[in-house]
Amino acid sequence: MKRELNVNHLSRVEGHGAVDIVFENERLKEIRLRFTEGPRFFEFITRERLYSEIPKIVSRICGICYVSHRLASAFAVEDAFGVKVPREVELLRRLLVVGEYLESHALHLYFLALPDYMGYPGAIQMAKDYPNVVKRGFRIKELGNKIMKLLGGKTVHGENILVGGFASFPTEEALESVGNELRSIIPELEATLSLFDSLDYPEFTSEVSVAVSVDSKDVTEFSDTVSTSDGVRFTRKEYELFIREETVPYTTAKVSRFEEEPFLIGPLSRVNLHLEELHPAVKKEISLLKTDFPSKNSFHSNVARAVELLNVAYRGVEIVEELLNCERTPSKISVEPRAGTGYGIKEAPRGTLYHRYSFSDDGHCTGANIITPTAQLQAAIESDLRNLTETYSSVSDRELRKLAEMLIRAYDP
Amino acid sequence: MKKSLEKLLNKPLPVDPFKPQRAVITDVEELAPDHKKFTFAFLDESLAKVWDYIPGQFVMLTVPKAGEIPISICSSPTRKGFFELTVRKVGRKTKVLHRLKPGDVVAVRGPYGNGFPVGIMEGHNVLIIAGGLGMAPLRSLVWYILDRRSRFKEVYLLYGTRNYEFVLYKEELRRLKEREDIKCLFCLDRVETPEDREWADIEGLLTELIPQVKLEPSETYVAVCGPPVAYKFIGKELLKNGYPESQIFVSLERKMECGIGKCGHCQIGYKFACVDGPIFPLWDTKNLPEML
Amino acid sequence: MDFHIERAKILPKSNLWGFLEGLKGVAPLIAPVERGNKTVFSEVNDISDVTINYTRTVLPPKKFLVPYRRVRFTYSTGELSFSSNFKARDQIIFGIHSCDLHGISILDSVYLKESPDPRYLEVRKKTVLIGISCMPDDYCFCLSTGTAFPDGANWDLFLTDIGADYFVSIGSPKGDELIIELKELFRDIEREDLELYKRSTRKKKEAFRDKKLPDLERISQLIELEYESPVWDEEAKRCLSCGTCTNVCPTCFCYTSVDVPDFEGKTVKRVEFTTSCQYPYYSLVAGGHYFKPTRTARFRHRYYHKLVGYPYQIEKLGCVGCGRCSAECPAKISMVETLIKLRGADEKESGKATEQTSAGRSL
Amino acid sequence: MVRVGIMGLTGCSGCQCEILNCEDAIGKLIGKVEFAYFPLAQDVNDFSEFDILFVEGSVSTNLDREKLVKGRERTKILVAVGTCACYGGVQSQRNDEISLDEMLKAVYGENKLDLEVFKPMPLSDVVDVDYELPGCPLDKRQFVYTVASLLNGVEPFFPKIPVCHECKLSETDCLLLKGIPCQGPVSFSGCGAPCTSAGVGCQGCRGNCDFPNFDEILSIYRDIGLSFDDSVKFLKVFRGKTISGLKVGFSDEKGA
Repeated sequence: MKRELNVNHLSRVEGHGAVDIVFENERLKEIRLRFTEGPRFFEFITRERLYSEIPKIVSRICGICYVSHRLASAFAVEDAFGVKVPREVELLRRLLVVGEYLESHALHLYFLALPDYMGYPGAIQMAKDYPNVVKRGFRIKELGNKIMKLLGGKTVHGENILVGGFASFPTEEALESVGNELRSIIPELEATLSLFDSLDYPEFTSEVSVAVSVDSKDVTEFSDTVSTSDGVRFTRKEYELFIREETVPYTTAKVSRFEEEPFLIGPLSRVNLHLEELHPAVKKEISLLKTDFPSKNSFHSNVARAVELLNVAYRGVEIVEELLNCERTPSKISVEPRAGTGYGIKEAPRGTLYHRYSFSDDGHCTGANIITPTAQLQAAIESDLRNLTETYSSVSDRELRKLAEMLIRAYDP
Repeated sequence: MKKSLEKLLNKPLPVDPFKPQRAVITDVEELAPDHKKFTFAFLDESLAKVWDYIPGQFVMLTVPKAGEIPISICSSPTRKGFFELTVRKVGRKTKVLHRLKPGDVVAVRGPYGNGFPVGIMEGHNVLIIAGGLGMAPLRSLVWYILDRRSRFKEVYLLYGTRNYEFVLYKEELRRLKEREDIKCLFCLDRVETPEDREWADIEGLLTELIPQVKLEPSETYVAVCGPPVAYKFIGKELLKNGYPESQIFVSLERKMECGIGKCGHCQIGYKFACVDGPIFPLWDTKNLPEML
Repeated sequence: MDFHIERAKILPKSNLWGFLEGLKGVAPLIAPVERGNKTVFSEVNDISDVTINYTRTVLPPKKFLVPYRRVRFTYSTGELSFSSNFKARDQIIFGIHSCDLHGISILDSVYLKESPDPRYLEVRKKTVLIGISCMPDDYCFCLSTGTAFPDGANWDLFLTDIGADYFVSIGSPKGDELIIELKELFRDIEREDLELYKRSTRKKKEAFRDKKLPDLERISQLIELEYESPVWDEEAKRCLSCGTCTNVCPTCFCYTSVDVPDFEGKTVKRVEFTTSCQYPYYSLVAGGHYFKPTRTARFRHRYYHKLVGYPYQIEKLGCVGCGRCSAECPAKISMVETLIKLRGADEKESGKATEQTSAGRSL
Repeated sequence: MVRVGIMGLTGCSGCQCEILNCEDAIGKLIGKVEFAYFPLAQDVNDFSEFDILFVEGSVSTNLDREKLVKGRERTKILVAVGTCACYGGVQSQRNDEISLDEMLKAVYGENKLDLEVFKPMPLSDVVDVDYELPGCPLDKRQFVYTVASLLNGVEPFFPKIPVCHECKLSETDCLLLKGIPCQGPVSFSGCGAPCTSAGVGCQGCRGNCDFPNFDEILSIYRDIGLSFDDSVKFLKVFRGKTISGLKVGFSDEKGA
């Protein structure tokens, strides 16, 4: 006998997703995580476009993590043309990432994830009973937005982030004010961390064994290499050799595997891999948590996100300090196109992001490949869902459906 | 020059010309599809007693929440205590106005514009030519003249519109047609239904009615209001029939936003429709190329 | 010495900063400051930001008299009671060039002559205008428009650069009071100063000698008669209808007003925002008819209004020759070029005369 | 209570995020309106009936189309938010250049999808749209103003004036005069010109202003060294189908 459990419209996730859990004779037969988002052909529409247009176009892949797409594509173009940006540009890009994480993680934690654990359909409803909690979420988000607006030009899809740097730099006063606001938001982030640490997460152990992340001590730093929890290291040029993509008919996202296996990326993966490299103040906070890191419980992604929030704020303060003492450079260095291929990797809030572009000698794009975190997570989430269904085989369909949703949300696909 | 500037700056703060007065809707009448006539009374009774205007002038009507619109007054200043506006539902603000009911309060500034030169018209024949919604401001003139009938000589009213359904002020005009002291000639673009046949003197355009008017052109003032496209033809026909162009007055519709020559939207050539108009002698159309 | 002039004083250049500091003590000070490669009028906290030798600001000082977006009224939807919580503040605008002073005098006529706008009047009464002399660049044509020198009395003080000093003309009692307040910074005029002052007028006029200037004699009639000229189409073809020319113009005043209700539906703001005759919607009436349907019609309208409309309405040209519209036009359309083209072959001939006639008018 | 829905089709969710950034407005709206449907923010959603439905994203699959048609049937007012919903979005910039099959092949190879896929199109290609709030993302203030107006039974007013208006009034240097490609003169304002004030040319993300003069802007681009092809591609990024077939000599009769 065949039985199907479906969640046709996953809510409180960005984009459109659906899950089918298929049982046959009471045995789990198949799990399908479907992204039903219409295809947007980014690898195709970037073709024949001038290199300077690429970051702008691919920014539109995601409205929440646009900074990551813009930076990853800028890295790729700069790689192809052999451009090295000055320290000041790099620092501003890192500060931009601070803003992106504050916005994205706060949005996810307070508005998408938290209502599950507090028993509300959404944050709007939750605001009636817990106005201060929701306000705190808004406040963190607001600071993230402010940084992105200041450096990127707009809160969403800021056009100031270009190949070779920025069209213009912020003033020193503006940077100072960002530094002060970052300092003053730290108590709020500590409160966030203890709130998310205190929630009751379902018992769960993921069987996804490999964690992958860009080789840098934290998300605000950029790197050319990737490392995995089983000790493999590879460069951004080799990304497509290690992370293999395939198309499956039931989803518009492509499914990626590492050595034929699902793998974990994202906040939990990053915190697990780089626990020792966190800011000392954050490390101290972690030691006080009831959640133990490294953790194999995928629901702990939420705690990891809160850890990262606090960490980026501390890093942000450092970055601002360095920026204020940094040698003044032109905001954008000139870029000379040449034929070739470039690669860019970056830790987006949801996980590792990869862009590759090839160019003709006059700087027109001749080919592109973009591997998004969502695509790479698909196999891991499916594996976790299978695992979850088996762990919670005795609960009602309704509860199982709810647990599945919460699990998927923890990944913030 | 020096003196005049000093004078400008030394003026005391004037009564705010932008500040409207409240008025209540006392009656709403549906005249034709999308055409309604609203009757208003100022809430300030002392104002209601003294508020005066000239036929052809307009007011700036604040439709609450939607904004201000310029509307020609269609009642006659000879009748005090109320005023009427006929409005076609055509834009975002008039849509909201059409939802209002008796008892609702609006705000009004004005009257603005020059109005028809009724003083000069006195002692002469008057030929009134109305097309479509142009009947609204001219209704004001018609009643002004009829209420002071002895000051004017012969009066003609020519009125043309699409078909009977779109005729405004049906009953009123029917009664006018029976009067001896005004000659009414009506035309319709299309005569199809029995009502159309009963109403129309001819099937056709206003220009075809003009030759039927038995007035001495040099002794006649003409007031025209209708869709701008019609002016060219009506003007030509009037001139052909011998009416002097300095005695033909047309009323022009523009996008008035302030009513007092400050916002610029209603410029016609070098003139402002709101302060120099909206009534212009046909002679001006020669000098204001964008007039028609 | 019996030489004595009360209507003017001398401000040694070394005292200028003291003067600015003094002004700032009297009321909020607005002055030209550098921003990027441009100069803008801005409220100054630190007088060392003030720039004295600038050619033109992006926007004229008009923005401190008529803000580009302003709330005319707020009204309640229930009672329909209209209230304005607008309060004009005292302000001193320093460093206005002659063309812009003339621009303000034109705005004065527009706003105050008939149906005076009480809000403008209030602002204007509380504003002190201090002008400063300048030298022209390639876009300036104030000599043609007769606005190269500060005539009229809509300003309070005017500083003319005469070398080591500023020759400070006093235009109003308010200006006089400022001088008395800061009298230790000034000295009396001597005969030589007056000579230098007169020379400065000549110097500015000489600076125009090699520049292209339009002849504006009988310009109203010319524009009316050339209504059908192909020049309009030629120029308008390049026009982007972007509205820059009117937005930077010191005499443009058109606005649109919109009622903006709040969420509760309890109060409504009547917001006025600056607009431009170059935008198609400007002449669009409900029902969908454009009164200026073509780019040519809109383009020509600006010239028509400036050079025919203003003279009809306020007996002054609506152009003060500041050159902003040409300097800022993304399509590099030049008012001077258009006018020269319109005058056509006759231009060469009458161009010669320009110098004499304008000179006659300006002195 | 006024029933409001916020729905996303094929897009990046950026506009919905921007709506979530309107903290003040959402605070004020709670109690005035019921967010009956807002899957991005809540998991209890009712799609049965709306007074106002905001739709983000382009129509790219049969699921999008079905959802949109149903939404249209069930709402009094339908508002398209964002450039994808208004014009088709960045994903539609090459609609006129190439067939759907080629696009699918380029991205998915020979593999077939379960979904029926079309070339991305704006909502107005499928249903009647009452109001359009373009922008990538939409502008928060315009969203708030639109909601406030509609709640009061008044239509919002958006004259299609060019971005230069807001840019010049904020005293920003004209980028075209500095030789930086900018679409300000041909693009619909309302954003507050954040890009030009940061020194980046306007990218035209809000689509066309009234009667844009493409001939002249192309000739300016040529003067600053952009090839005709690159210029056209630059203009096409956000304009979707509203610009397809752009060639020299293209100009609107009325605005010409």
